[in-house]
Order: sequence, then C-alpha cells, then structure tokens
Amino acid sequence: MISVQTEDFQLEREYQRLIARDGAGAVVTFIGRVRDFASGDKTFLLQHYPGMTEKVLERIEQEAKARWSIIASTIIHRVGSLNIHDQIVFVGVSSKHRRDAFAACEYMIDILKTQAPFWKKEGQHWVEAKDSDQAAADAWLNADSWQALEKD
Amino acid sequence: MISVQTEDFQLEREYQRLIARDGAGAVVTFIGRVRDFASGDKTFLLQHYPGMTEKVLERIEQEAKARWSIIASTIIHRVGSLNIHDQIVFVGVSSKHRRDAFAACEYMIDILKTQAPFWKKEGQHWVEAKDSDQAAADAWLNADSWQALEKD
Amino acid sequence: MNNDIQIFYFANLADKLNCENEFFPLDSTPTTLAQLKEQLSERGTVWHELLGEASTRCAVNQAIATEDAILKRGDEVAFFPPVTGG
Amino acid sequence: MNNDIQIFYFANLADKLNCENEFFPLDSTPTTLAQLKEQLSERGTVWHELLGEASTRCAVNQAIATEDAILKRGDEVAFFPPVTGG
Repeated sequence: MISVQTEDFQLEREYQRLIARDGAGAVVTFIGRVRDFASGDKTFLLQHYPGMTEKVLERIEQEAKARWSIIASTIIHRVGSLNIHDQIVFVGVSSKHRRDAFAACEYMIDILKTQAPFWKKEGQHWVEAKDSDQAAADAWLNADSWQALEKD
Repeated sequence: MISVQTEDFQLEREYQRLIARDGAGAVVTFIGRVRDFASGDKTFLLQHYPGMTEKVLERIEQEAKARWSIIASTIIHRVGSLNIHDQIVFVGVSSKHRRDAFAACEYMIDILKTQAPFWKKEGQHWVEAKDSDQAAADAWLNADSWQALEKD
Repeated sequence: MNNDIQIFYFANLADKLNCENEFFPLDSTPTTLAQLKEQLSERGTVWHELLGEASTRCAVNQAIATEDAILKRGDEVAFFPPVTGG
Repeated sequence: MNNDIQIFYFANLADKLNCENEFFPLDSTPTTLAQLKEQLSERGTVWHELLGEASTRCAVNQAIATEDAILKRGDEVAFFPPVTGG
C-alpha cells in the first residue's frame, strides 16, 4: 500500500494493517521525522510531483516484493507544510522471516530517498541531496548487477 | 532500556519513548511474533535464564551504542505462556540518521537470537536453533574482526 | 491542432525560473528533449544555466528521461533538482 | 563450611535430566568445569550424553564459560541447549 498525503499517520494503525494477514512473524518499520534545522524561519515544506510520485512509490514497492518474500508492505509520505518533530515518512514490512523485512524496509527508504520526486524546503532554503543517500541506493543497485552477473 | 516481561508491549508507547529525546530523525522498530506451528497442542512457552538474560540484553544494547550513533534504544522480550500471533520481542532504535537505526536494530535482534538465554517450546517440542540465525550473528562478529584488522 | 506540451518545474528550479508550469508549443515534431532544452535556454542566462546543470533531472510523462527522448504533442515534461524526500 | 555450587538446567536438558536446579558439593577446589561435567556424567547415560554433546552450552555465574573455567563454592553453573529466543 502506498499513500502520499498531507495528514499525519499513526504507527500503531499501520502496524495492525501489516499483521492483518496470517504468518507475519516479523515486522520492521521505519519512521522519518523532521529534525531541527539551522534557520531563523522554522517553516518546513515538502513539495512533490503529483502523479509521478505515486508511480515511483508503486514501482519501489513492486521491486521490493520481487526481491524479497514479503507478506505486506506500506509506504506513506507526507507532503505540504510540516513542523519540527513531525512525522514525514513511514515504511513498514511484514514477512515470515526477519531478514526479508529488514532488507525490504531499508531498500524501500533508500530507493525512495534518491528516486521519488519529493523536495524539502527548510525555511527559505531548498535542501540539497546528500551523496550518502546516493551511495546507499547505489549499494542496492550494484548488488542487483552482481546478482544478475551470477545468474549468467 | 531493556525489559524481560510476561506482559504484552505496545508499539505506539515504545515509539513515543524512543522519540522523547530531541534529534530522533529516524526510528526503526522490529517486532517478532508467534507464528503458527505444526502441532496438535498449540501451547507456546518461552523459558529463559533469569539474571543472565538481563545481563546479556544489557551487553547487547551497550555494544550497539558503542558501534553506532544512537539516541535511544529498547529491547523487550516476553517470557512465559504465549499464544499464536502474540508479540514476542520488540527492538527499537532512534537515531539522527537512518543508517545507524537500521544497523543497530538488526544487530541487536541478530545477536539476541544467538546469545540471549531464551528457549521456545511449541506444544511438547523444544524448538531447535537455526543455522541461519548463527550465520546472521557471525556476519556481524566477522565484520567486527574486519574492522579490527583494518585499524591495525 | 496545436503542438503543445506541458512543462513542470519543481523546487529551486521553479523559484529561480519563476515558473511552476507552462504550455509550450513544439516547433516541429519529432523534437528531442535536448532540442527542447536548447529552445528553453534561449530565454536567458538563468534558463541556460539551470537547464544545463548536470544535476538537473528531467522526466517525460512522469518517468525519468534522457536527452534523446522524443517528445510529441500532449507530452508532460518536468525539470527538477535531485530529490530530497524521505 | 560447605563446598556447594548451584546448578541450573534449561529447556530440553531440564526435561531429559528431570532436574531444573540443584545444589552440588564440589569434591575439591579448585575444580574445573570439565571435572564437574565428568562427575555429573557418572550419574548415567542420559547425563553422560547430554553434558557431552558439542551443542550443550555452559555458563558460570551467568556468563558463557569454557571447559577450563575454575569453579569455587557459591558459584552458579548452568547447562542449556543453543538458545532460540527472539
């Protein structure tokens, strides 16, 4: 399940959804929150590209389902005006075994960070992309190439 | 914070504890639950070694705090009689950046699985340890040796 | 029958170009994305610099596209900086 | 003054040995963990087999210990199978 929304989300409710189906022995969740930032103007804005955002998130979820054995998964990303300490993003995965849930959850947030068209504005300043985020995504994508090579 | 308890735990409450301190931009949680098992007798028991269990869990938490930049962490493990679908274990970590929270959370559950003195009994049958759990723990411990070698 | 495409600009590109979206008539079809960027760059230094930046991403019909992408009327094009969500 | 140590058994070891914990008088000090296992093994085949199994873990004073650990009176020893929590 994916959702791009202005409203807040509630961890307990998302958890209950992830375990609604039988066999969910392991559940891993990630929540990203607005941290304090250096600016007199404490407004925080999340802009996105409606339409493309949903397509990218759906693709990311499908990719995770193809790579790992997942029972259920959720990606929620908020947009619009937020405040410091607000929740921004939720990624949750339930699976039979924990390895799948951990890997799929981390994969989805890592790829989201570099491919989903969201942009953060702290005060009057657009946040710049971090090399470390690209490196994290590249690690998954390079692992893909490795697997592809091994299958040859 | 560590706790060995018969009572259930509540994800939302544990989440609120993890974000109580400032700067928690990332929160990763893991929940392990009782899965259905093949046995006419559906009783499920978690035995542990009181005293040693707490020492091991505290050591695991300290090791994670030494390895990664963590704001807060929690390990809760239930003991006694449980039912299918009951929650067994909670591991949660808050940190500034997600990489630390993911790694520390997965480390703690992986090491707990192979070092904390808990034993599961499904019906009349004591569960046997899995090679895959030992392999997961060994991967962290071998990574330690690597880091140690690199520092030489 | 017009040859319009719609173009979206996001984040600092929208701020600096002072444009969030516009309809733009293609001179001719087929037109490549590279040719569109050239045409837009003629609007001035800011356009030239921002669209020429290596970090500027481009999507055609809501999927990341490369310079050789072929545009046709009705297409949706978007220019934006590296993403920073999550 | 007695030379007792306390011994705990967990999971299938407790079931098979029909014992969860006991006080056990050391013959002499120092006694190694290996010597204690030999003495307990004299109780019969089941004891011999279970304590001799490579997978059986041992803790002294609530910390994993090896065969050469030295026991003294008042110590707490535990035998158990590989752990299966989480």
